[in-house]
Amino acid sequence: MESLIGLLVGFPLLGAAVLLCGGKRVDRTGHWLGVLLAGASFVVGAVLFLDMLGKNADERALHQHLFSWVPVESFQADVAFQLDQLSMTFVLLITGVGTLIHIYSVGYMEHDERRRRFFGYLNLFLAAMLLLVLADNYLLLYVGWEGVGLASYLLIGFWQHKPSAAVAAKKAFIVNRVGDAGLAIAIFLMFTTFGSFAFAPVLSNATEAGEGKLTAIGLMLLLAACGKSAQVPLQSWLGDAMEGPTPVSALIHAATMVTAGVYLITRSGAIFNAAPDAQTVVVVVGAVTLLYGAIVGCAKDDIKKALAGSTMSQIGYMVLAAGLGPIGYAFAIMHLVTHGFFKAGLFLGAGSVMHGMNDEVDMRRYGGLRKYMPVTFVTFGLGYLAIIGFPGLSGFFSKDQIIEAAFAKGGTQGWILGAVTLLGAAITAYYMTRVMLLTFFGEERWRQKTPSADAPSAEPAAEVHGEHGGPHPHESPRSMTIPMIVLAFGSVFAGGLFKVGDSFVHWLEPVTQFEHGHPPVSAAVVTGATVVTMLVGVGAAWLQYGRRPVPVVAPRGSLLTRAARRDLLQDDINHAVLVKPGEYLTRGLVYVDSKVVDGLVNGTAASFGGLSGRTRRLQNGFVRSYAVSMFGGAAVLVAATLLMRAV
Amino acid sequence: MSAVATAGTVPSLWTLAAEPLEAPKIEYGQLSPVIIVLGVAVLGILLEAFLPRRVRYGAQLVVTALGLVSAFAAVLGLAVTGHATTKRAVVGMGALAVDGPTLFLQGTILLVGLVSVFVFAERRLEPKSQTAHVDSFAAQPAAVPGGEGEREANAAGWTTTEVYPLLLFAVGGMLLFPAANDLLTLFIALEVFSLPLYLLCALARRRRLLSQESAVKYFLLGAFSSAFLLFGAALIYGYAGTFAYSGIARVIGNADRQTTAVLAETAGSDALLLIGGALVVMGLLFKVGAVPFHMWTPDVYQGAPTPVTGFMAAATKVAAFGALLRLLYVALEGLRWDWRPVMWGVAIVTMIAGAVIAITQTDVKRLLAYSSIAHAGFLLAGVIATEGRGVSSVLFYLGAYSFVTLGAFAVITLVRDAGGEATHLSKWAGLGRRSPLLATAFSVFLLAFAGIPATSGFIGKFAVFAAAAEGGATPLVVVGVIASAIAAFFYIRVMVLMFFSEPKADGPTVAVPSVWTTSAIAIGVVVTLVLGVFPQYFLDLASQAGVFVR
Amino acid sequence: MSPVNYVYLAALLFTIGAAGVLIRRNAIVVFMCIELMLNAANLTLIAFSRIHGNLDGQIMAFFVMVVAAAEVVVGLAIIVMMYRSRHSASVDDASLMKL
Amino acid sequence: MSFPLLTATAALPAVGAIATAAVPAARKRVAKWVALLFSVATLALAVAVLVRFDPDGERYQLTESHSWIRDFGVRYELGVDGIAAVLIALTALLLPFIIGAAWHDADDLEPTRPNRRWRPTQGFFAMMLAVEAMVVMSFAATDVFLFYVFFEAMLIPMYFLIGGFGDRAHAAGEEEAGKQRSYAAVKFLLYNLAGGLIMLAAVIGLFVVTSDQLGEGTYSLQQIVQARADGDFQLGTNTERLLFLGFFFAFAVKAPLWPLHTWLPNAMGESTAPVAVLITAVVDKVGTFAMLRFCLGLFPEASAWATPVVIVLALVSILYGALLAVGQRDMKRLIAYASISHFGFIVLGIFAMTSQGQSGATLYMVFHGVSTAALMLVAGFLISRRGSRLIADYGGVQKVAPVLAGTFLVGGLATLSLPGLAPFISEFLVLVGTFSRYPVAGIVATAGIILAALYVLLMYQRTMTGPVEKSVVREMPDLRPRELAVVAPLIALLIFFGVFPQSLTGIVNPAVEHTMSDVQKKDPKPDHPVADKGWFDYKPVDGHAGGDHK
Repeated sequence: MESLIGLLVGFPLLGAAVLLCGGKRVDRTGHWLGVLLAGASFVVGAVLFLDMLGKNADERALHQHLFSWVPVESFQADVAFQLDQLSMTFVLLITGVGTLIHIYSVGYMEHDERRRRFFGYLNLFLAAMLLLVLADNYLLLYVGWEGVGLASYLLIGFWQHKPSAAVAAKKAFIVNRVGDAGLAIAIFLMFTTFGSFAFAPVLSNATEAGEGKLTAIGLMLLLAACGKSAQVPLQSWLGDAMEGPTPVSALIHAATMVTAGVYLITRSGAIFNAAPDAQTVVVVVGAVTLLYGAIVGCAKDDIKKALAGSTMSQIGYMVLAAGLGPIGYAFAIMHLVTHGFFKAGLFLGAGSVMHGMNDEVDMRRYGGLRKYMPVTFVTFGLGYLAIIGFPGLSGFFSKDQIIEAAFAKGGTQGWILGAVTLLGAAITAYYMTRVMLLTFFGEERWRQKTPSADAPSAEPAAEVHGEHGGPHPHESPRSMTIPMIVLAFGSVFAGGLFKVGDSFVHWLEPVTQFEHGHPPVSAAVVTGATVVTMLVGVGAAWLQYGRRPVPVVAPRGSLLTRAARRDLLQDDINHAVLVKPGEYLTRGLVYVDSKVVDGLVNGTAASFGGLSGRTRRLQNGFVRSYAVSMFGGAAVLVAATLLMRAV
Repeated sequence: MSAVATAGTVPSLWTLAAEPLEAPKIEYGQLSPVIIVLGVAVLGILLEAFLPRRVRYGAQLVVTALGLVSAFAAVLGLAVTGHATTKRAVVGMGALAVDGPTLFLQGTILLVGLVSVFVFAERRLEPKSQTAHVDSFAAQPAAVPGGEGEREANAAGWTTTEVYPLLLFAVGGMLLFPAANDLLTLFIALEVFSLPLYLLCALARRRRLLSQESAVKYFLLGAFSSAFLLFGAALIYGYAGTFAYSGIARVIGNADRQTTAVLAETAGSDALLLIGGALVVMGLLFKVGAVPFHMWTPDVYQGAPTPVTGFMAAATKVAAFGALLRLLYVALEGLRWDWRPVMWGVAIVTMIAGAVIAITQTDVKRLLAYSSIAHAGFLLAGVIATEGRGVSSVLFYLGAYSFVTLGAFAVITLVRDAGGEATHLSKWAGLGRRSPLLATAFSVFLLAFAGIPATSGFIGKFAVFAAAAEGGATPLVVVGVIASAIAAFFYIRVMVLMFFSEPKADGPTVAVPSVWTTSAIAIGVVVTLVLGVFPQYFLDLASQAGVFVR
Repeated sequence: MSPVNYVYLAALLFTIGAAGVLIRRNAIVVFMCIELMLNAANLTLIAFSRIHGNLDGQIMAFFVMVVAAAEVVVGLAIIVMMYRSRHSASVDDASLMKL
Repeated sequence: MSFPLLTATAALPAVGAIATAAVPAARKRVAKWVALLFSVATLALAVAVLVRFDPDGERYQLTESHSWIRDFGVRYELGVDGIAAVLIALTALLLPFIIGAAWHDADDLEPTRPNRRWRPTQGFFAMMLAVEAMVVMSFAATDVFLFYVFFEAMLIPMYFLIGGFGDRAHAAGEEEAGKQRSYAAVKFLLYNLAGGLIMLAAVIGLFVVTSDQLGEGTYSLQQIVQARADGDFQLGTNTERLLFLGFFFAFAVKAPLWPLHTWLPNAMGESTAPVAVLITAVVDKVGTFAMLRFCLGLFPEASAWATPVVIVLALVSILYGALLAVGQRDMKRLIAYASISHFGFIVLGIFAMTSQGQSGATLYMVFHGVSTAALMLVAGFLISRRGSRLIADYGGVQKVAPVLAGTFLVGGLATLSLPGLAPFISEFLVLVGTFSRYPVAGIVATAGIILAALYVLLMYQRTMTGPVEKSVVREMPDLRPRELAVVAPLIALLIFFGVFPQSLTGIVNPAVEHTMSDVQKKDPKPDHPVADKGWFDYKPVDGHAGGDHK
């Protein structure tokens, strides 16, 4: 069985290699090859899963050592895989959702002349992501970690001819690099502390190291997680990443890659458990991001950016849960999985809407689409209900557990966290209802002619089609709707399935450990409060957008709204704090380099030149002055000789 | 006189006759190189007097070359028979020393002279006059520049074939110079090689005013410096009572205190010795072109006919350093602690000044003049080092340097425009594109000057600096290295001009030389590279030759 | 009179000669000053020869005279040549080459 | 006496240089093929060196030893340890690609028009091979003097390669370009020459101290190290430090280390891309290599003494180079500053004095060579299409030349050390090695990887993405087969070594252990080692060929 693990990574990697190096020869069949290999990987994953189910809980972990990778004295890095329950969960999520999105992309990217390349990048992503979750040591994880970053970079910037896409891609990579640096430093710390950075030895001996060291490692890991999972303060790239094709947003920036941070924290649970200070910081980051993303999501008119805010917020939930320690790890992962289903479904739905609306993304120009896109409406609606935590759907179960765990943290902290998560749930309900209403209900605003400027990020294609007048909404082709339907099933049932008999928690327990949290109030009260806050959010949104006509051009809005539209000024802050000073520094250094450092060198040369120019004037051509020099020289020579003797 | 004492009578012709006069013993064998060269020089004068004008060139060339070759053969013979090592001796009644340094330097000088003859003999460069090919020397030196006489002489295709005997006389003097073992011979040898050089400087065919000016300057300053040298010699004589190096060394070493009361009295005053020594050394420093006695160098190098400049730059330096070494190590060894610090100062100033002033030069010949000053500084660093390694390093350096110099000046003779040689640097722009071979050859010489590995210059510099460092003169080495770095700048500048600048439309042409200059340049390149890559044999030679007879 | 005084005189003569070289412009005069320096050296030699009681110095003096004569031959030739080209015997006029 | 493989490896390109230069001027194609053939044959020999090298054998293998210049204690001593063997292989590996990429760089200008301008194609390729020969010799020499000779001599052909052959077109006009180019060449040469001359002083100093202490001067690295181990050879603290500084200065110029780096952007910016690769990927490696072999090997205590300062300089280089790369508008200068940053990493790894740091630094030399070659050569192809080096003159290239853009991206990603590509391995090792001894330095250096992402992606974004200009479409054919043939193998290598660096670490590690024992340093121990704790499949430290664990 172990030998199959390699295939998990191998299939998509092969696909990427063939598609990217194959050239025009594979243009015609390339996308199906991509789908096939993603599917093959899923099948392998499923086989391994079934095999794993057949074993005892303690014997489920598989390990495969391929070869020694970088051996330098005590630094021993191996290429080795570890497939335990946690990895398995991710493998199924990644390959499953990944395959669906591959299928979806066949239709979505049909008219793109670079479709082959797109599938190559998607396969590359799958390979890297699988490597990330299968690695048995932090260095190999790092490879996957940056590999998914690369795939994300390539896919965000897939439409490179758009400067905004290229800039967004670069931004994503660089912000992620900050996180990566954190991961690198964490690995250095592990190496100097334990002499190893493989999961097993480090995690099983974590408690031996001092708390200071562990806190440092934990914080560095958190930094890495912040970068990859778009948590405050490294959140700024995710919104811009929506420049990528929608399937990418669904797969990478909603379902899988962005949750890698949660994986990292959960995987490193042993370290965080022994470093309470680091845990506190994790919780704070999660809580802040939760609210941050939610607030941003409320203000965006771009459907994908609204969903991106939502993603950020939901990952905030997961990070928060992971920061709670053993009482939260399992729920973090559970929410991660359910979120993977419903958020991917939502994004695919959004993509379907855009597909039918000439790539229009401004929700204020949608409205009343439910008639035109019934399948999309239904699947999107189920995803919507799941995310707001409508009782019975998967989001309800997973989110409720996190809120309970937050209360169970205990003390003031517990109350604050509980309040924050509840508030988040309310806001989630609000903005998702807003999206739903703006898109599928109300009047058909896309029929209105608007003299005002185009929506901020209309894609070029829209202009081309736009010449024929307004859009003609229509349902998407089968290849796109089927994945949406499948994901909708996941959104509806996954949570319940996991909840039944706490099966998911028990499944993960051998890896993450589990403690039952005890909230200060009974679980039923918490659940009730959750439902109530959710309903409040929905109601508020209905009052604002359901009852009244929605203006096509966004009103100016309050200060908070305007700030939220600008992502709560994240870019302005980054610009003022980092980019501008950086630019000045760079410009200054360029000046210093040419004028001071090089100037010193050139100045030395020039000063010799000047000295030379002055000295050579002594050579004035007159014999008599030459004779004077000789006479003087003789005198000096004599005097010096005598003086030497005198001294 | 013992005869007087025994006979007790007034000496008369008879008594002198009765006592057979002991003829001075002259070791003709050991002196043969000098004798051959001077003899051939005299022969050359005779040829000049009796041969018709049109055959003089050929005859002179053959005779001169033969003379130099046979003198070199004589040197070789002496060296092979052990006169450089086991049989080193003081000959000619103490006037000359035939030992390692002498033979090594004599051999070098003779080879330099021979190669110089090749360059002298070049007749392809100047436009052909009506009747004959002409060389770089004035048709009629006595004629007023631009006057009727010059025009006629030019038209007649005359040349100054006297340059060959003059060259030989100079070579003869130079052979004596490093061998001189007393101050008298030193002075005479100095004059013997200087006077012909003064004349040679004045003999350029083109730019005669400059040529004459250079002769005047060289002559006046040369005579001025030899007056100092002579006065210094007189003072040393006053101190020691003898001109012989060995005698001086003995007096300095207090060995002769008891000989005469007078001597004891004068020898008690070291001032005479110190002043005299300083003045003699100054006279030699003038010849090697050390700062501040260097000022003649650029002007004379620039004004003199380029073949002469090449000869002078190479051979004078060899001869003068030889003389300086012998003086310092044989005669003034006892004053080592007095002259060393002073020489330190001179060496440092010379290295730095030569390198720095050269940076802004715009004339190739002046540039090389300053470069030669800087090299004099490097050589002085070797002089200051101990005997043995120091001396042999200087010997090697001189051998290496002289061929580089000869080659470089030979190249300069080839770059010409309507006005003769185009020595202004701006005219060398793009030479590498027009004539890559020539530019490459010149680059080899420049790189050797700069001391880049794989050239003789590097090995020489290394030898000298290593000797200096071993002798405890580390600061000198550091200064030398810095000066080398500065000096590299202007060598590179010339290379940049040649290879990377666009050729000027009215730029000079590279004359196609005859086999003479070609072979001179080729010899220069070959020697430079061979000494750079396989130096061991020559280093062995130099180190065997590094011991003076006392 | 002590022969040492001749040495002082010679030093004086030498200095006068050197000063002449430095000061005078006419090439002939400059040359004569150099001759004066040579003669000062001669005087020194002879004085020391007397002091030491050997003949070396005197012999040297003879050589110096010969050399001086040779120098005159060469020197005058050069100076006359210069004079004919420039119609001036001033050494300051011979300053085409500089820097 | 076995076959002198190292001499052959160095001599073959030298012979190739002569053969290439000897091809008649009109047969340019022949000359190119000759050069390529020789470079490929050299690669075969270099592979033979790698194959013959036994990682677990003696420290120096394939040794050759002959007397060369006895007077200076100089021997022709060659030998490779793992580090040198790998670097020789790198040199030999890159040359065919460099030659292939430079195929048309030295063709005649405007060959069809009447004002055709001849260029010395033969010379261009001959000099490349000459550089290769000298670099191989520098890596193979275990005699300090021998090393120095080639270290210095390689400047000359490099100088002509930089100054003589620029990009075909230049925005600032041809004359201005020529000026810039010769400025760059002169700067390169003077900088390096100055460094080399200062090293010369130290080389001389080494001779003096060895002859003082060992009775006979020697430059043999093995002999000196052995003598020190036996206690026969001990340097005074100050002497050792001064000598170290002399050596280090030259290497720091060559490497180049801040603040001695300013020649590199000029040199790389003005020369053609293949020559720029030759500079940064091949020639500069000699500097860092020499730090490892000579600075640490000869002067361990002084190296330890200087470590804090060197580490700071390396850190400054990393950040400063990266920041300046961000600020560049010219893509070749950008790559040059990126290289400065990378050289900072290499020096950091060397002076961290840990196994990981030094192995990492060695691998870094190799991988940086390959990655920069890939990036720079593609940049060169790009520039050759448009005739501009300015980033702002491009845009949207990705659309019309996807393969070019793709290879450019891979080169860029290698430059920013993306995991999976070779440079990641080395950079990570350097950082880990540094961190384990100097945590703060490790963290500061890690900031460099963020900046690397910034400058690489910024350049990619500005040149390759965005809307397509009409003029770009016309001028931008995608990579031609020759160009692809040059780049593709490099990319394959980057991927291969990213996955199987073990193929090199096995060779390099033992050599690093020797160096570590030279400097008498041991890796810092982890605070809570888990090595002996055991877990179900944790491997003990010693083995590096682990099997399949269940």
